[in-house]
Amino acid sequence: MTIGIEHYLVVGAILFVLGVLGIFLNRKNVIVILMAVELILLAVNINLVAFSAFKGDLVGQVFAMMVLTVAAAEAAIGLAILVIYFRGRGTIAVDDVNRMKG
Amino acid sequence: MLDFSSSFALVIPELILTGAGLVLLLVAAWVGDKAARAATIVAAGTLFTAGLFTIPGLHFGTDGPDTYAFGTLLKIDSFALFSKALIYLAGIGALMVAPAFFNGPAAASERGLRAEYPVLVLFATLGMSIMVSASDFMTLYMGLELNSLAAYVLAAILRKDTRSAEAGLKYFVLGALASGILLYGISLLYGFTGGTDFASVRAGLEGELSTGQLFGLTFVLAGLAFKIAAVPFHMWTPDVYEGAPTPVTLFFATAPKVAAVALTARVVFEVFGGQVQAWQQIVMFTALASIVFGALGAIGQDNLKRLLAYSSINNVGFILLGLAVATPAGASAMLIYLVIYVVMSLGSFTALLMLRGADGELYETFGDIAGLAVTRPAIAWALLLFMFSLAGIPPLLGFYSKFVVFQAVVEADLIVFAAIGIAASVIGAFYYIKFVKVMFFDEPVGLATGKSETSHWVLLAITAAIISPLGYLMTGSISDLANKAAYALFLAV
Amino acid sequence: MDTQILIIVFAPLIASIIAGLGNKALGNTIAKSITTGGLFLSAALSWPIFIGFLTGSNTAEVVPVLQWVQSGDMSFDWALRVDALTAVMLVVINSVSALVHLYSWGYMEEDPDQPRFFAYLSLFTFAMLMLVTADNLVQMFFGWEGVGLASYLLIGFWFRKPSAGAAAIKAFVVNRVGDLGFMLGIFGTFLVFQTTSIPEILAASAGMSGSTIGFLGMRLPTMDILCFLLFIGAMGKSAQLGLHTWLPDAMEGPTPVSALIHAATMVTAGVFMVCRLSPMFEAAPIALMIVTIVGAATCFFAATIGTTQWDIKRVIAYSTCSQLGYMFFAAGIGAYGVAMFHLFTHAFFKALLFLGAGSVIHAMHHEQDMRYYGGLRKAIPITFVAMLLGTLAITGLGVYHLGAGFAGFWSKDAILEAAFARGTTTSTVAFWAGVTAALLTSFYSWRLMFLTFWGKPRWIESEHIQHTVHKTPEEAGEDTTGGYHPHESPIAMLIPLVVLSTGAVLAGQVFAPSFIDDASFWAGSIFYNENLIHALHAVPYWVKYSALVVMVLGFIGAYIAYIAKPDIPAKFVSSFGWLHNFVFRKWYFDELYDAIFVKPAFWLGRQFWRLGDIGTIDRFGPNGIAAVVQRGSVAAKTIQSGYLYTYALIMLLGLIAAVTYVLL
Amino acid sequence: MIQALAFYLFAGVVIASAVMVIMSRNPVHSVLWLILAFFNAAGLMVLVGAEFIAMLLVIVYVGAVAVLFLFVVMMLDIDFAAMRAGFIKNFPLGIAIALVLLAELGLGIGAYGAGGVELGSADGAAAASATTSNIEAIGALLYGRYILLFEIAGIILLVAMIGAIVLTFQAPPPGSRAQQDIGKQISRRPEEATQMKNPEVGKGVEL
Amino acid sequence: MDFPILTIMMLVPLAGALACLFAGSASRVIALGATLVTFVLGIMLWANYEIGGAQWQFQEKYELVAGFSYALGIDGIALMLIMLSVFLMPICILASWDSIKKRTGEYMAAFLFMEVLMIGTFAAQDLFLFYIFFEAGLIPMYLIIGVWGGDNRIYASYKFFLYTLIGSVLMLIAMFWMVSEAGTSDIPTLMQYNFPGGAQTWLWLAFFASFAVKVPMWPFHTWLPDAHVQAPTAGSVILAGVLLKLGGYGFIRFSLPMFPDASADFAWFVFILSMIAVIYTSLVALVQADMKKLIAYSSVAHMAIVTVGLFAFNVQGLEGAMIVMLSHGLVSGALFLCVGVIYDRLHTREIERYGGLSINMPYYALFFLFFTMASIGLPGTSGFVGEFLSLAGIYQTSSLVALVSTTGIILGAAYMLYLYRRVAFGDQKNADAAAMKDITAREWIMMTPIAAVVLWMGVYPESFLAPMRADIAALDALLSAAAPASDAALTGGEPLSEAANAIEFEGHEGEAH
Repeated sequence: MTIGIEHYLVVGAILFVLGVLGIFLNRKNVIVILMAVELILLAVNINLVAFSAFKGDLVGQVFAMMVLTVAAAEAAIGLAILVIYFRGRGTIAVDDVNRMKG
Repeated sequence: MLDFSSSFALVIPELILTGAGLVLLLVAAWVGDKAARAATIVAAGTLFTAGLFTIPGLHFGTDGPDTYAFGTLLKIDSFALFSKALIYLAGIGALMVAPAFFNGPAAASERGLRAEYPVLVLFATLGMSIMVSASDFMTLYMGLELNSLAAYVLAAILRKDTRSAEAGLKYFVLGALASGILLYGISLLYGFTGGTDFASVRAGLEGELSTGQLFGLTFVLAGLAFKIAAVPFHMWTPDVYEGAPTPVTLFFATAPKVAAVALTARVVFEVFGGQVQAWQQIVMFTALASIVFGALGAIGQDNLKRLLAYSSINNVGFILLGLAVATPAGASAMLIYLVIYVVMSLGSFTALLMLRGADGELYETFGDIAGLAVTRPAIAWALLLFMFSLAGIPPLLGFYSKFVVFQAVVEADLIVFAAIGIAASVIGAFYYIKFVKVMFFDEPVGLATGKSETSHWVLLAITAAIISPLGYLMTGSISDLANKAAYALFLAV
Repeated sequence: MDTQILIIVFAPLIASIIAGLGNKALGNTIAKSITTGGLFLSAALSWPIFIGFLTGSNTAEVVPVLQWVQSGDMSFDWALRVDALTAVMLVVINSVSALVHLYSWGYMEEDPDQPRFFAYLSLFTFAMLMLVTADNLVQMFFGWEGVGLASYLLIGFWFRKPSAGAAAIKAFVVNRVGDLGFMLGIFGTFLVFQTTSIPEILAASAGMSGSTIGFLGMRLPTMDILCFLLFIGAMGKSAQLGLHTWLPDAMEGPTPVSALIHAATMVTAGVFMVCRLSPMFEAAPIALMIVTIVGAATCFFAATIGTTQWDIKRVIAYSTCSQLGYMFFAAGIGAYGVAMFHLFTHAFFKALLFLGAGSVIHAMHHEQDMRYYGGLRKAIPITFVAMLLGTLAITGLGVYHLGAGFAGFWSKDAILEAAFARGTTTSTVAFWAGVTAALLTSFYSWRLMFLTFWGKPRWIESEHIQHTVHKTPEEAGEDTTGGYHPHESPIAMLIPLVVLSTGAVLAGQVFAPSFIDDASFWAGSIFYNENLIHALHAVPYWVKYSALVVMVLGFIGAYIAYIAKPDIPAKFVSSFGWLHNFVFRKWYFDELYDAIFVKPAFWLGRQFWRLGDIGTIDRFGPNGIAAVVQRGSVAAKTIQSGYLYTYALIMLLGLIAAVTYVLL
Repeated sequence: MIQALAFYLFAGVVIASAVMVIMSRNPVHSVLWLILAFFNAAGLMVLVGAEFIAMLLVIVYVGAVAVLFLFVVMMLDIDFAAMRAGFIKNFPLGIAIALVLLAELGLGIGAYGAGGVELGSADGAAAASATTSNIEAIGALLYGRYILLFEIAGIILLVAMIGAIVLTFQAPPPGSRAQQDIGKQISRRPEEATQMKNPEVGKGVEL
Repeated sequence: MDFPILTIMMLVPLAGALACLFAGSASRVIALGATLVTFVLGIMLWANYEIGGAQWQFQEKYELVAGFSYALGIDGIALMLIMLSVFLMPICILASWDSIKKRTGEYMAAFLFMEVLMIGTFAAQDLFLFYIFFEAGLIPMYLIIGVWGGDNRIYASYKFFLYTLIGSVLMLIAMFWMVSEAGTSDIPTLMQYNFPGGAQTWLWLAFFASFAVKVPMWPFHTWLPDAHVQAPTAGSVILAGVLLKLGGYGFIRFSLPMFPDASADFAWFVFILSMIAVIYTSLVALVQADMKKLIAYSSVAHMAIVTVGLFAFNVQGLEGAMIVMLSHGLVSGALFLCVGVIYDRLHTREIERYGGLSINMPYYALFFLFFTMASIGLPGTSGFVGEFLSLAGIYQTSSLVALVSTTGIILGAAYMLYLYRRVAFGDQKNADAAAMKDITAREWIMMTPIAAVVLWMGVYPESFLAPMRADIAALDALLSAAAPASDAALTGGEPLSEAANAIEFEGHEGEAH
């Protein structure tokens, strides 16, 4: 039994869906949502790396590096926003983030 | 190997922006917020200078020189330059209105202008600049993220204001989700075609599309749709527009929209151009849905910024309609629409910014602007122009934008879509005329009596003059440039 | 003759404009003088023309005035046509109008709005003259509508009275029903002949008989349908059965108006039209049959009602209606000259009767109910004599073998004889209807005379009189006059009475040979059926005397009922209540029309408005769409819940939808 | 075979820990699960021969990002006890939708039942070479062909930095001890900082 | 024509409008001056119009940027409608002289803008230029109703705006298609262009959507009563006087010449709607308690006569429809002025509040009566000429339609006279109404010219028909090929040698020779 590209893709897909689920099913707190975002990016990275490896070029891996970089930057900004939000509202429960609607 | 000298020559605007951004960053770090106003002015000047460098290339059209820079990462054709010029103009607008907003009398301690504001705007603009030039999915992604990250911060920049923070949070979370979707799509395209640069992806998409390719295409479009705020990826827009500080909202409503649309156009034509049937229906549906939902959502609004947010969704629908036509005429119409839309948005948000009380508080609901025609007639008349223009009533320039779009749609024999779209535009007219109704028909409440800054007046006057029928004088050159840009876009097709 | 006819026609118009716009600025006397002067001028100029035709020295002539409309093949101008038929009408109109103007000096003495009244009268005369001088159907229609307008204005002259306003509208609207037919007739005529010029149409008519034309999806004989449509117009204007309801109500107007418009001139326009278009009608046998039947029916129907009414003017109005019926059935059987002759004589004696009645009303302080008259013979002798002569004229007193009679004798007998002589089923029916009507005419005419001039005064019962003498009947006690002393009318009113009396006595005697027997007098201006005229003179004697016999019978009946045994009418009413009621309520026409036209129109209007416009069109149209949009807006706002997870969910759903779409 | 076992091990753990990331009640636990997921993902990458990326994943994510998360979680001082647990009420619907998406992805990408996956052609210019190591090849690409991206990445990080500072940095109130004027501090001379006093005996010094 | 008179005619009010915006109360004088100058220019235009000359005169054409061309030019039809507009405009300004007290400058500016747009609409020779002018009129009218209107002005202005907008946007789509098919947006060229049959149907429907709302035809008429009732007097005058004519003008300029086959196919559709309109709206008018509403409904009925005339496919119908439009523009405008006169005094449009006005306002009553009579088509007034020709035209196509449409003259008389009776006749029910003064000099100046023109048009319509004759003839020539079959066709018969009575009389025993 060989492990083909499809195996990696399926892992990527599962992670992706889990990440998405984490965003819209979660109402505990926003931090978990940020982590779910990281999961999505991880899924992408797995895809990219797998493709890169199975195709035999390195573009995917370079891309994965970029994604990693951006993911770090995103995490920083996301957490910064989260912090100021918490300072202002004293909560990070997802259910409370609805001052604006309609 | 890369020819850096020619590459750098092509990206002078970006270099200028980067340099100025870094310098201003240092100034901000060193001098602090005292330099904010000066930094803003410098930043605006920088954008203007950068804009000047786009002008020579605007006329290239299909005759321009080879325009790739940094290998195949960037493509500086007249389409990109057209979009950049527009983005810079919008950026200048966002910078012009900022000092007066943040330094309003009542707001001094709460929300003074930060020296980092112009820096962030510059970097966001840089990101957009890269986006519209992107010729590789990696460049695309990086430009997009550069822009997005700066935008998340800008949305939340009034950190004491919980609405601003909430706007930033929502924008961030959903933006991250969207970029995840986009990335996932890109990864599929990369895997199932020849690479990440547009040319190889396009080459890989020849013939019958495999499921993976189709998925990649769909995910990419969905990710881009978020940036454009097209239905059903528009949900963030009203909240973010409402929560963000108005100059930032103005910025969001204009520059990133241009960048995202231009980027999308480039992707669908240069990458998916051979597979029009695969995306045309989706884009068309999205366009019509945007028109309808934007209009429906706007009708019930009381907050003017929120209303304009829905209005932008509605307008994006028309822009996408031009895109969905998939002809050079459609692309050109889309660009013309963008130009006029940017002017209208600049104008209407500026007018909103000018509605301040004597002690500087902002007014942004319908109740506040009742009878504005009596208390602030100049603003009211300008808003009247903008609203009728947004509704597409001739002879205002907004009519021309719809005109070219629908002309392109009809010429492509998509008459049914044209009919649906134009009928839905009537729903849109409903809330635009409500605006006029409140300002002109209702009894004055006399709240917004504060004086307005000169910079605001200037911007209002310029945009109003353009939107008035006088604007038709420049439609000739605009459509000429738009045609060239559109043809440049279709060069690859 | 050119200038003459221009002056005749336009003098009243100019006078009317001056008096109307000058109004109070000019003052009563000047306004009255100008209009009356204008009319006498017209009358004076009309007689020579008429005499010219009588003597055969004048020939038909057209005086163009101004181009009117030129549209494609359709073209018609303002032009004045003078021929024998017109000449007859000119003298009738101008003479009666001039006299009525004069009469009104007295009758309207106390009215505050005299200039307006005289302006209207002159305006009417102008319109009537335009009608009779028309060279094309459209100008005729102009006059037709113009007299309608003047009639409307004059009926509504006392506009403060609600009944006057209502009567005015009724007159106009009912006439418009007729006009609908007239207009369609003109359209059809144009369609068939490609012209509206009367001479051209008449010339081409004979050639069209036997052809058919589409109408409302049916194929109908061309000339019959055209003539029928035109005849509907005539029915409206001449108050024929079905469209007659406005005429009695029109008595709301001042009495001189009734005399001029609703007796002598305007109402005869229909007869004039049929005669003017007689060659056309001659090509339309079915239409002629309809004309005969309608005429005969009206003649009988109106006469029955006349026998029961109490209002003196209404009696005369129904009498007018009935006499018009005579004219129509005369025309219907082809005796156009006879019809015109009756029109001519009728103008004199009917104007006389009305003006006489006006004089009575004037004397009785605007009381019009005959039940409150009585014994007026001595109080107003000149009026009495005039009325008596008028009654004799209308009832047609005359003896064939003496070769002498009042005006009505000559014309009405000729009609009856022609009807008999014509010999068809319809004409025979018309003959008998005419004879019956003559009986009734005699009865109600004498009834009017007896009630008004004979018997004891019953004046105190009248509210008008009570107001004048400030007494109630109880206070007056035995004195049924209430101490009221009627006075003879002023001289301005008496002169017309005298002049018209002369006409009523002599008009028949003098002009019968020309009108009935002389084809050269008409000179082709009407269809002249020589055979019929010959046959008319050859009818049996019993026919010739039938009118006289029924006249006498009517007189006797009236004498018995109102002089000899005054309790008979009450007995009749109590035993034949239903019949009396039926006739007294005018065969329930007003009630019927109210129930089937007026009320449903308002009801429908309300339904269309409330259920149609508001309840359906607006509700499901603009408001419905607005509501749908509103609902959509609420839904859109609901979806925009403000929660991150909703937004993410929607995005995901969009994604899935797109993915599913491309998969499929 | 070992490779397959390793794959299933890593894949299983990565998925399980991802589930725990989003299911766990305590955000601190979530972060820890996230770290585990990253480790195993790195393992997966090692399996396909992308050692450098795997390393980077561990260093960047585990070393920086996850710690940042932990840091923030702690800093925000959230009352975990009061934290509402559970999911939104239409949980089953959400799950169903996610499953649909997953099924579609699995069917589409994995191309199960429709033959094997056909990848696109490789980008020859960026081909992995047998003679150079993974890290070397990536380096060559990164600093050559993709130098622009590298620069942009730098700016992105800069923006992230600016953003984080702009948003979270709270200038201390004026006059507080944290209000430093660095220039002043640096340019301070001993003459300004010290004062020669010669106090008399028994008397204090007035500063 | 070297002197760009059409452009000047638009520039004068435009300059006036801009001046008014800043002039405050002096704007009345400016507006009056501007409209009068425009009117004088209009007279020059008419005087210089060469009857029987080129079909399109006073042409100006500049290729504008962006695919539009600024092409102006008029034929006789447009000339007449332009004259109507410039004639009514000074009267509107006068009508607003005292009654508009707030924001006078803006009000006058809105009216002057309106005038620019109306002239532009009638003079435009470019399809899109026409659309721009056509549609732009919504803005000033929306403001006029909304700012200076009655109590329920918001609803009315919204309804007016959105209703007309949705109608016209569909037309725009059709225009795009036409231009892309024919390769030009030049109206005269398009009038000669043969569009394929199948496409004509859709194009016709799209144009119909716009014009039917504008005319308005039943059942698209419900915006009109609301708009009229709420609009200020002068607004109603312009609305009824000119804006409704845009619909008719649209039919005659676009639908008929450009899509003759489709027009013929849909003729019966138009007829049916028109027939319903005549009866339905007339009956509705009968029961109205609000004067303006009544007149508004009567407008719908009158405009139905226009549509039957237009689709009669013959010269009489077309010319009649044009004259009805001109006449209705004058007469209903004047009737709204009449309502305005007493509204200014008593501030109510309730019919019941008035009565017996003939007593204290005799000259007012006279004018009101005159216009009432003109409205019901009394011969000698303009209304008759138009209705007569129009109905004569339709009779040649269908006697049924003619019959039903002609009932309009009965119902019209009924509701108008009923109105007049309740307002001018009867007793003075209301002390306030009884105390009202007769019309002032200003009101004389407003009404007399209209009355004069109504009479002129009624007695000598040639002045108005002559300029249009050649254009109508050209249109008729274009249409005649497509004309629907007439149901009134004549079949020949055997002509009788003698008259009816003469034949049957033969052999009667009374024969005496």
